[in-house]
Amino acid sequence: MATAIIIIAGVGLVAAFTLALADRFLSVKEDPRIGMVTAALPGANCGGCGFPGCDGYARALVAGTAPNGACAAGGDACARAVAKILGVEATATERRVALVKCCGTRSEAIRVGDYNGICDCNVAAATAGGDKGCTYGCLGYGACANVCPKGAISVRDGLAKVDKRLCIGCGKCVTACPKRLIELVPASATIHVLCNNPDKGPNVRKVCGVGCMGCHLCEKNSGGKEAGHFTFQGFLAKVNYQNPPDDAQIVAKCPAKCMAEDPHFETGH
Amino acid sequence: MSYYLMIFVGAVLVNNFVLSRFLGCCPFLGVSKKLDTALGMSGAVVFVMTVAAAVTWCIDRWLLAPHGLGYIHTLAFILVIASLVQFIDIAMKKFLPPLHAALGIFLPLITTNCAVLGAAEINCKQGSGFFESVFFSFSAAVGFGFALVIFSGIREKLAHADPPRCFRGIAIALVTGGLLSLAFMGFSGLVKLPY
Amino acid sequence: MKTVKSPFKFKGGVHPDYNKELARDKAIETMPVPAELVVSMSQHLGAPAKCIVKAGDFVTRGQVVGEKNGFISVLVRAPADGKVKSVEKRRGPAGGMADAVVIDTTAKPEVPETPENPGAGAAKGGPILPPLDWKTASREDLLKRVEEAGICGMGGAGFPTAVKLNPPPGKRCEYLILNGAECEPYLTADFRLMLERAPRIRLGVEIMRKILGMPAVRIAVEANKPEAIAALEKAFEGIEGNVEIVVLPVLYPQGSEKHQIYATVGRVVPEPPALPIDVGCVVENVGTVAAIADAVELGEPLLGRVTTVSGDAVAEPKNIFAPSGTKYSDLIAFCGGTKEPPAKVISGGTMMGFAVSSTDIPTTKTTSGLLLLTRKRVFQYSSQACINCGRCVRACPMNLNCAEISKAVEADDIASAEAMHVMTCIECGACSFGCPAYRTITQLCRRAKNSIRARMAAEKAKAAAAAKTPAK
Amino acid sequence: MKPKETAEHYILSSSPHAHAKTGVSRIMLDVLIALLPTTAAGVWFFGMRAVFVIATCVATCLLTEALCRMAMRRESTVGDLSAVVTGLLLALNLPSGIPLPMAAIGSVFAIAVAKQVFGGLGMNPFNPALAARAFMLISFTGPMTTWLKPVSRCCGGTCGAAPDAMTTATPLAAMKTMFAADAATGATPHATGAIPSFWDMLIGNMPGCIGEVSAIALAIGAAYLLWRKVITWHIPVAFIATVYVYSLIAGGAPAYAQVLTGGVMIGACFMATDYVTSPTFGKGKLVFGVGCGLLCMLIRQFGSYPEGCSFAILIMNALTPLINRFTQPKAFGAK
Repeated sequence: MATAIIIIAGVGLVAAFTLALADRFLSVKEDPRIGMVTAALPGANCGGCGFPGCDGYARALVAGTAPNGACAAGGDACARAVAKILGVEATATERRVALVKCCGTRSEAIRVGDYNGICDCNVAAATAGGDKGCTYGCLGYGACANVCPKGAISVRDGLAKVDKRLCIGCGKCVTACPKRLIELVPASATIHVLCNNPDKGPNVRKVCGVGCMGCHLCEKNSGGKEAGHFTFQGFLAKVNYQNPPDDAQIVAKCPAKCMAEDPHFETGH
Repeated sequence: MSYYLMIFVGAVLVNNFVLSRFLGCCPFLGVSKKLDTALGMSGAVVFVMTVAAAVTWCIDRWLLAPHGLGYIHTLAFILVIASLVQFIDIAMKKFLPPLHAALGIFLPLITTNCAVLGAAEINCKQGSGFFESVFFSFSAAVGFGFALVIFSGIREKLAHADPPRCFRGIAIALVTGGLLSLAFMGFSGLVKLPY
Repeated sequence: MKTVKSPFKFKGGVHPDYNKELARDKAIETMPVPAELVVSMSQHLGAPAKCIVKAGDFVTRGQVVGEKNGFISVLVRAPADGKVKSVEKRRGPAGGMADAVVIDTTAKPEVPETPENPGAGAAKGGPILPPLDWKTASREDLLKRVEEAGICGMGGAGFPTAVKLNPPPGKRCEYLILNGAECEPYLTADFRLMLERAPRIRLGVEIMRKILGMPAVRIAVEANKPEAIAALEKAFEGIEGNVEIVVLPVLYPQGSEKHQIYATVGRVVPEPPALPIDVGCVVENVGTVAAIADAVELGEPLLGRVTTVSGDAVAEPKNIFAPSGTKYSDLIAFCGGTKEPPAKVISGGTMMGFAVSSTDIPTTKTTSGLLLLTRKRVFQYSSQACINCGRCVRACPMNLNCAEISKAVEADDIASAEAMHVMTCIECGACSFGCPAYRTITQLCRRAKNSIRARMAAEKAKAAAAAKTPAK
Repeated sequence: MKPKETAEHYILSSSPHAHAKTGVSRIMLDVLIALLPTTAAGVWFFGMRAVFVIATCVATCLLTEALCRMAMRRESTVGDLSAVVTGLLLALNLPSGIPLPMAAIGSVFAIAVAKQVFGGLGMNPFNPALAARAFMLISFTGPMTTWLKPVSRCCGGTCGAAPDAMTTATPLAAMKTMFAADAATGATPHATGAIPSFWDMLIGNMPGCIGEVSAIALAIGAAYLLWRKVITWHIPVAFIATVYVYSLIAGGAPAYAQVLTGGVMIGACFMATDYVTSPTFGKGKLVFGVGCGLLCMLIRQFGSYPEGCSFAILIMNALTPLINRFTQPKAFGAK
């Protein structure tokens, strides 16, 4: 019995000693801050910062080649934590979420054909421009939902919808959309124009029942041009997110019904 | 020569460590998603198992057996293998950085690979000689790698499959592993050896 | 000059129903100018032309309405006299939106020709560009004429011909290959052209040879067009130099540039971004060659082309010479309308053409055909699982592992699709054609290519931005 | 509200717009047609008993397929006939004396465990019929290796007659011992009666599984599949040639006997050529065929099972993804 204990203990000691020596003399130096920063990041590996995963961003942060605050998922808290580790000032970031700027559901937007192919917006868009009459509108084949690392986008009634609570603002959907109709907007903004068609009113009406006609009523109702809540591109109203409107009345007064108050969709996760 | 060939065939095909002895299932399921990682893991296992067999043989023969302590060899082997893997990890990082980059992430996983311990145990039980032990462990590791590589090929294919929701992931991998084991039963009796 | 059988056979290929008998015996008819023309600025590959007219302007036949906008670009001329109704974004056959000049050809000029509005007067008759004598004209003059005439490849892709005929320094054209394969089902436009205008093609070949520095010429024609081969043999009789008519076996996609090069001279074009000129070859469609002859000898720029209107829904299939910008509905009306309601309208052939959502779309310089198919000719794609039968990989002329690529793309694994060389896919459709599971293999390849291209463009933009802002 | 549509409303799809119009069900139908001769031969030699086994397997497979798809809430795939093919192939690989409940259990295993849990046709890494056979061989070793003698036709046996209840050893078991006893006895194996005559082996008058006995019927089926371009020559030729060459080298029973007995013919022509579980490319198919042949003969010579054909194919099924990976041809123009 005693021999057994002695031998096991001896083997253990020798092993421990060897490992300790190895750690002391053979170890390879690595900046300890990399591990600390990685721990401070959310660990979603969404790639929204442009680096391969959180570890990659952490290495770049420590190396000083990346700006702090690029992590939309972690938000302010994360940026502050990272700044504390790195000893630099944090730049404030407002949480941003994706917004699909189209409200042409199956019952409102005109379909010009029967699409028969793979469920992917990019391919559908390359097939005669897609089956939607409006060439600017959401095709509803979920290219954005496919790339969303958080599963925050789902397609309902032929339209992609974003779950605001799940969205981390990584912006992958923005580049995935062949129609470029997804925009990152401040999470605090509540009033949005859900149309992306800059054509003249009659042309928009031809293809969609809820398209923006550029009537400027929203601008008038929100205090006129001076108030600066809206900008216009062609015949399309755009919310100025630097100075977003907050009067819900203008949504109700929109004759085209292309505006909405907080259209973000909640999947009930 | 033919004796060693028999050991090899026995350990790789007939009594495959994973598919027949069901040892080392954790890395078998864990590191088989991609062929590249499976190859890396196989390389690491072959390396560690061969070295571990040599070390444990020495411990058993010269430290435990003389004192009649055969009954604690499991305890001793776990200790030795765990430290050995750690040591190899550190040493490899220092002296062979490219090899460490390729195998490094798998080394900590091997610490708890029961296949390493299993090989040592079997050697111990068989009371085989040094070279025999080392060669058997090497063969067993090759068998482990063989199964792992085959399995990773199938799993790469399964990654594009569309099983029912409840079978996704590990569940379908286990079913596949079971079927693979079923297929390997065809080799039974191919070599008539205790191994 | 001699006629030879194709010495090289590429791997793969399929045999679709050709259905060429519908229109192969119909002589080319010239269509009267329709009341409205929609002249797209994007009729070619590369940057769309820059529109230089505005609504209300009067244009004359041959007047430049769109200027070349970049190196890989082609100018656009008005195909007929008329008044510009509007300049607006119009959907093209592939679905992309491009500026288009809508011309009302019934409007007579109201304003006299002024220095501010040149060419506002009615067509003066006579040639649009001064005719050139190709024998005495310099190479540069001929090249300039090809550019001025707005000629692009008329086989389908629409690559600017002037760019193709002017190889970059250090690269020499050893073979000029004329693509008369017309392997697409239904289409007979090139066949009729070879049959009826073979002497034009010979003239075009002589001009192109001069531009390219006297390369050897190979005229590739599929074996199912014996009349065309006979016509070409007659027209090319007595031509000096190394000229051969290569009779290709009937196999789709024999008309693919890379495969034609292989079938005629046995050279293999490497992976993209390599071009045929990298192996010393220039491939031009027979229609393009005839257009070059017209542009040089007659001073007639490329204003229209032969389009096959066919399919089982068309009352009378025809080969029509129509001005570029003719709406599909006008073409169909010229063919006597439809006898059955079409379920699918295709711009181009059935293997590589584009399904369109409306007949309001205009023809372009590359519209080789317009097919109207009834429901019984249309099949539905499905998302059934691949059964790994290997028909697609056997059919793939590029030797790709289509089955695995399609599965990878379905699982959003674009990286492994890229590793399987999906970028070399020529989208010929041979894989989808034979797939017993009716899978959308070609679409999936296209999807992978699109996202790889998008990623490459993003990387390039990133690199450019990084190069601009010096590292701190 | 009904979706709004324009007056002009066409089908929009990406090219190509033409199709060869050969569907999966047509291919499966071709396989069934090709299996007809050997099915008929099996019924001829093993009587009504064979009909019951075949009916049980096919019906159970179809039912399991339908139920699985229902449970998975996916569209039914009964119509693609793949379940019928699996059921028939499994039945043809069973001895005629197998108790019907066992045949049913095997069929459920084939469809549910070896196919549908992976997501259905096209996803399964192992041939369902073979996986089920291997499963049954291990689970019901006794009934699976009890062979009934074929009904003696020359004695006026009718189709309804019960098969000869006498159990017997297959030629395979006899041949296994011949590897060892090679050349020791001077007598030819036919003369000693250990294995049937060449003619009997060719037409199938010997004990064995229902569908594997008649080499001629199988060859007719394979020729049909080749003519219909359903299969390519690579796997059958490589498989059979390997078995033949191996047995020439290894000695023992005559090489043609190794080819004509057991599951080699049905395995090479119908089981190994299963699209889903065999390599895609010609070169890979050759490797696959040679591997099947080698493993089959290794198990026949050294293994504890008399027949290694199904195990050999199963193991090669497992290797198929790797074979595919390493036999991928070079893209046209790729370096």
